[in-house]
Amino acid sequence: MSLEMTYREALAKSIEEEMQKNPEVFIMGEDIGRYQGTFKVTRGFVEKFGSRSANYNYRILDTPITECGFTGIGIGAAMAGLRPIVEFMTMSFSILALDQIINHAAKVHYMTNGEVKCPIVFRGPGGAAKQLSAQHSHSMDGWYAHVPGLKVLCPATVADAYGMMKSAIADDNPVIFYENPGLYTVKGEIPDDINYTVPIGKAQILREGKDISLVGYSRMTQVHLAAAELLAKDGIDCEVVDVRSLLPLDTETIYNSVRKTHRAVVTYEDWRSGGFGAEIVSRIQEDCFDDLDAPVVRVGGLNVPMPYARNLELLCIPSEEDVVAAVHKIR
Amino acid sequence: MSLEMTYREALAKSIEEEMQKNPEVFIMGEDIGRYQGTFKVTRGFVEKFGSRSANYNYRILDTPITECGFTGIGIGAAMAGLRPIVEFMTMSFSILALDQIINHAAKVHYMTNGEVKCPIVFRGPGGAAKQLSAQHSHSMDGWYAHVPGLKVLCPATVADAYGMMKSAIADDNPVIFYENPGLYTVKGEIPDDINYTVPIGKAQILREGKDISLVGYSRMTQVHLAAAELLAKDGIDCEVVDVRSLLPLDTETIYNSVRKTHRAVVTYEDWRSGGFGAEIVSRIQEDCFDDLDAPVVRVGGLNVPMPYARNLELLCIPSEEDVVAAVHKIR
Amino acid sequence: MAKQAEYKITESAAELEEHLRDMLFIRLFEEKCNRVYREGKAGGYMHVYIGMEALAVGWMKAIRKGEDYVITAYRDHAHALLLGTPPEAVLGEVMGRKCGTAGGKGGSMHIYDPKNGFYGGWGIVGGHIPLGAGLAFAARYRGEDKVCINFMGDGAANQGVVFETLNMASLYDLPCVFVIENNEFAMGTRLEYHAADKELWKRGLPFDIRSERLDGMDVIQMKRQATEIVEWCRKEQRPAWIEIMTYRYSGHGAADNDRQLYRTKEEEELAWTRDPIARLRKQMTTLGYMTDEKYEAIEEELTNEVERIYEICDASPFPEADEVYDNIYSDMKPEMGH
Amino acid sequence: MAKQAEYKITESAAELEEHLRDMLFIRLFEEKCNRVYREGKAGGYMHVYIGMEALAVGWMKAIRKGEDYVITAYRDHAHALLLGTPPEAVLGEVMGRKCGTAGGKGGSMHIYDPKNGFYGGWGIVGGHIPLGAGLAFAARYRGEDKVCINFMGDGAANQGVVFETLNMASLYDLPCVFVIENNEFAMGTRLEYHAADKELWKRGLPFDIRSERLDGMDVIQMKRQATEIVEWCRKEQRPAWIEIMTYRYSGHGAADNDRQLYRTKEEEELAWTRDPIARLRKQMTTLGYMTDEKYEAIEEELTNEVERIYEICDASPFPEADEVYDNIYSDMKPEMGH
Ligand SMILES: Cc1ncc(C[n+]2csc(CCOP(=O)(O)OP(=O)(O)O)c2C)c(N)n1
Ligand SMILES: Cc1ncc(C[n+]2csc(CCOP(=O)(O)OP(=O)(O)O)c2C)c(N)n1
Ligand SMILES: [Mg+2]
Ligand SMILES: [Mg+2]
Repeated sequence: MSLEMTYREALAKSIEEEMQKNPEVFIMGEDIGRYQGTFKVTRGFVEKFGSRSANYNYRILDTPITECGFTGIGIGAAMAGLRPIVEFMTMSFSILALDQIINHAAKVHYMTNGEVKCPIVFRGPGGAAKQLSAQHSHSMDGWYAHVPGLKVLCPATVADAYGMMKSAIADDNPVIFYENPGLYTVKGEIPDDINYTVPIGKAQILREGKDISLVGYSRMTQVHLAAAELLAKDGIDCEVVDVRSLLPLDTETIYNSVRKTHRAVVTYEDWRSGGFGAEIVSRIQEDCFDDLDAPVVRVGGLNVPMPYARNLELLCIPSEEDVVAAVHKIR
Repeated sequence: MSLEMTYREALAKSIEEEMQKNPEVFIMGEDIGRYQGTFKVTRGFVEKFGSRSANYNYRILDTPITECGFTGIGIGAAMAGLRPIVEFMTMSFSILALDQIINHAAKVHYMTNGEVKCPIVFRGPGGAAKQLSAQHSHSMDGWYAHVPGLKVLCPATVADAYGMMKSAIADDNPVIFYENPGLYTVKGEIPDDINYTVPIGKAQILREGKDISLVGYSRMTQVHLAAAELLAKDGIDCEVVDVRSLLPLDTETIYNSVRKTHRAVVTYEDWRSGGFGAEIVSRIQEDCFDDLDAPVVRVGGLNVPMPYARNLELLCIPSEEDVVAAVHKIR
Repeated sequence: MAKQAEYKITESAAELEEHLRDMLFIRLFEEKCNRVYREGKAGGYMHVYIGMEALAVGWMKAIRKGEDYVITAYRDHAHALLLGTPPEAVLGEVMGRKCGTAGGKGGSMHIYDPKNGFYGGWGIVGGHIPLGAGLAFAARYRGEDKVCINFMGDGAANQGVVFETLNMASLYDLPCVFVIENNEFAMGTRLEYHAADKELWKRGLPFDIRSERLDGMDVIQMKRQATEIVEWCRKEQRPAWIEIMTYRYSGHGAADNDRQLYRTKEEEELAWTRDPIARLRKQMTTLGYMTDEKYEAIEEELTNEVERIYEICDASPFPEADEVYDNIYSDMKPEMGH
Repeated sequence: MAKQAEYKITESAAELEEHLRDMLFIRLFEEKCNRVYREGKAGGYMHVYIGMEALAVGWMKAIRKGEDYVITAYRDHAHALLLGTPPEAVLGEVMGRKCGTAGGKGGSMHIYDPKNGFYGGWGIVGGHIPLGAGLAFAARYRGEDKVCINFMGDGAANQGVVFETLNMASLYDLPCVFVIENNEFAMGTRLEYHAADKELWKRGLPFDIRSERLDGMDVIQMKRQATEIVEWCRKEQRPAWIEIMTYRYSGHGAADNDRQLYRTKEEEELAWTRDPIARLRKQMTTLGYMTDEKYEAIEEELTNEVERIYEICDASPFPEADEVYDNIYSDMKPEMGH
């Protein structure tokens, strides 16, 4: 049995179910309560989980615009064993909370030599939405995936949004849960099983192919699927590797694909230079050197602050055509 | 004519000379005045540039411990045309100011379509010093080098510390000037020329060799020089490429070396996974694929929060031996 | 709420008419922006100033235009217009066109006009506050006679960097006026839910900073009080922290189309009784400076003016593809390509 | 400076002796740490509590040990010792040994002992303040009867996140006592050069938080006042913001060996007249609870105790190489190797 819904709905359902199951799970963030969330993931939550006189009941905690402070409060609560979900209105704003995330959440387990756990999920839309311009369009996935102590999840499908959120909430470590705003309205199916989880650290093959591996995550996986369709018309049979989890990174699945196809394109929305795709490329070329018939080619976002005008914005974000062009470079 | 001095002294001399030349250059940071700076780069500055009654004269500005705020004040001053040098007591603390640096300094020129310049230098020790443990040992070079709008300089030699600081202060864009604490006591020579500059965006070959290219920056270049000595005894002739500037990145010099040696090791102190070395590797393998006789091998810091105990700390930081081992993997 | 003061109007009819025209122009301009957005000719996040006009008009008349520094967040059209930025450059930017202040690359949230003293136009809530102090620092450093007016919202007044900046503005004696545009809401969050004490003006006190709360719905008083504070700041070379009570009649941004989530229709109606434009119109009418006919004529004139501006913008092209790499650096381009 | 209060001592001789022993033990322990550092057996940044003993002793006696939460920055040895962390685990950590609280991986700045309610031990100035509020939040969320004592330095009290946290602590009614250990210096920066108004206690007022300044050089008063505040906080479920005036006799950290850069010898000598240990000793002597012989005997006993602890630590091995990957995650290791 399965249910059809959007990525947004799958997230909401997953979070709500986990909150129903476990009273120690709660969600906090700016305008997530009365206002229902800027991207409306928490629509209806206040009605379901009750409210407190002045502020909402703590299970749905509206916060002031103080990312650093409320993130720290979430982390402290997690150190005491609660399981907070911290929503960033956009991941761009998590920059203000970076010190809390990478210096406190990610390190407390190490610095206490394992005595304090920090089971917390940081989630929100990351990357470009539509014309939000230079300060609101950051991809933060690569930065987070660089930090030992964090886990970083970037689901591309509706089922994964549902199942990986459950895994993230169940995890005893800080998890970055990355939702590209372009995915919220994507439709798909989820299993009708409130205990459904997707294991953290496993990539998946979303389309098998023999000619080239398209390696990506989050919305770029959807772009890869579309590019694969286009390329199929040219007779190029693409294998679409959905990385899903950047940290830990399932290199085995990636390598197995490359060992089969001997060619790879790695795509990410973040600025091309220094983005996490570079890490994936480095590992492939280091560990699969003799399997490669061509260099691994990257497709990344243009190295520019995101411009406002829609025509320029579209230029900046990797598209199917960019992927097709990259494939043609090496095939 | 040349003068011998330490890296620290070369920095101090460079900054002082530029402050003497141009009254619009000033320096700000925590404890840089009366206390002379934690790493003593600004020793004696207060005496030279005078003092104000309560706080120091604005040319030497002691700030409260509010990295985000004082960095923003520096950026605002730069927007008005002053040329601030912002010292971070360690680059680790610049994490608290990241929003100011990457969202404000790095973008104002773009968002104003060129009308506002932001001539500012952010400097300080980055990477591990000695047993400063998990929260004080961050390498931030890769994160900054990922951000369009910034320039990122990582001088490895005394002459470069001197000349690149002058270039950084003269630059009309925000510049990250990265000083590894392990370099401060390194000795070397600088030209006796107060107008000496080192162009931004040019790598250099510090040792010519034909067998393998050792590509690195900052203190890792010194590690490469030492490793090259060791390897010479084994009959392996290393070329040491000192990248110096991560953004802009002089790929030509790197590629030319790799095209000659056909092999490369890329070393950086930052956490190996997702560090900037991955970008260098990705570019080499993409653009020099046919020149490579072996995969490009990386040597990076261990992917762990920096431990306190000295024996563990030393394990984490790439050493000559690690570089030698990496070379032996592919040679 | 600051209670409405009794006072004698000494301003000339011409001056009052200018206030009225400025406010009305902003109102009409912003209404047009909302329409343009609904028609899909603007995108992203766009925030209008409807209801708050008296505030910006009062302050912008209190400063030395083109000399003093002004900086604000993303709700920035009014400040630019009042400082003398050509309206077609503002609307052009909102529409992402070449004729915009940033050639279409900035958008509504990022309007700048440094030649007229306007330093933006910033999207990170609270992020520009230290920048404004930095502008004031530069003035002080150089011994110039400039002040900086540093606007922020009530929600922004919670951000930590604001307090850090207050401390340093006081320590370094910066000529900076921090102006809180307290419109009672931070997006969908009412003041009392985001601020532990609703009297935000008190937050300057522990930093030994002149701190006040004023009414921002009365343009005459606003201008008088702003003038006094700006000149005090210029003379004393000290910061001030001023909370101004106002209200935003529209949604938070053009994308906020369910205001009932966080406030009632009744509340909005009540707030409309404080409309700064209606208030000045009434004051002028009482004094015999304004008639209905005259008001309607002005309104028509300005409406036509806004339409004319819109036509200019709509005829302006979008930026060219290769401009995407321009002006990231002053002297080079970044690594290009995907 | 809070002036020294007159009061009648009602505490028993035994209780006072315990205060004295606690303070003296910290003093001797910290002096040993300084020697250990100078001998190269500890490294990095290490900060001792000499001069501030009455503060931590007073507060740690005011709480329910093992139930209430305690959190502080890097100047953390005293808090741990008073909460019941074995001294050899504290010194062992300072020396980077296996017997340390974090097996040598944390160091002096990162002492933790959650079983005794101690949550660190943090190196980013101001960074732990919201964490402490989060611990209090958890207590409140679960309806537990716990409070959190959230210590910070005077320099830390400028960090923006502290103000953000105060606002939320008040908004959410968190049982959290913020305690400023105002030792008059942030590293080499004197209070008046880093704080626009030296009365830091005022900073809680605009958030509708109980705010006070107290003397931290008098252990008897400190304990009484702390007890009252902690119980108020527990009962009212409201935060408090308490500034405690103290002084650090030593350098900022063991690496700070030129205090003359920022203060005079005379100033230090004057401060020594306020020494909390000498003060209590005098009070006890006046009451007939203490003699010189007895004091010296206690001192010798504790000195020997510290030496014994040191021997244990010095015999403890450094952590093993493969431990470097342990406990980064609760359930996996990171990508390994260089
Ligand atoms: C750091 C940050 N967090 C969140 C946002 C999203 N956001 C934009 S405006 C806004 C509300 C700000 O309210 P206020 O400061 O009162 O200004 P107003 O919009 O009322 O003028 C929010 C939450 C942002 N832009 N930046
Ligand atoms: C964010 C950050 N900035 C700077 C430092 C360096 N630093 C460590 S302690 C310190 C002084 C703190 O003074 P205070 O808060 O008064 O505490 P005290 O040391 O006096 O106990 C500084 C500047 C740091 N650790 N973290
Ligand atoms: Mg508001
Ligand atoms: Mg202090």
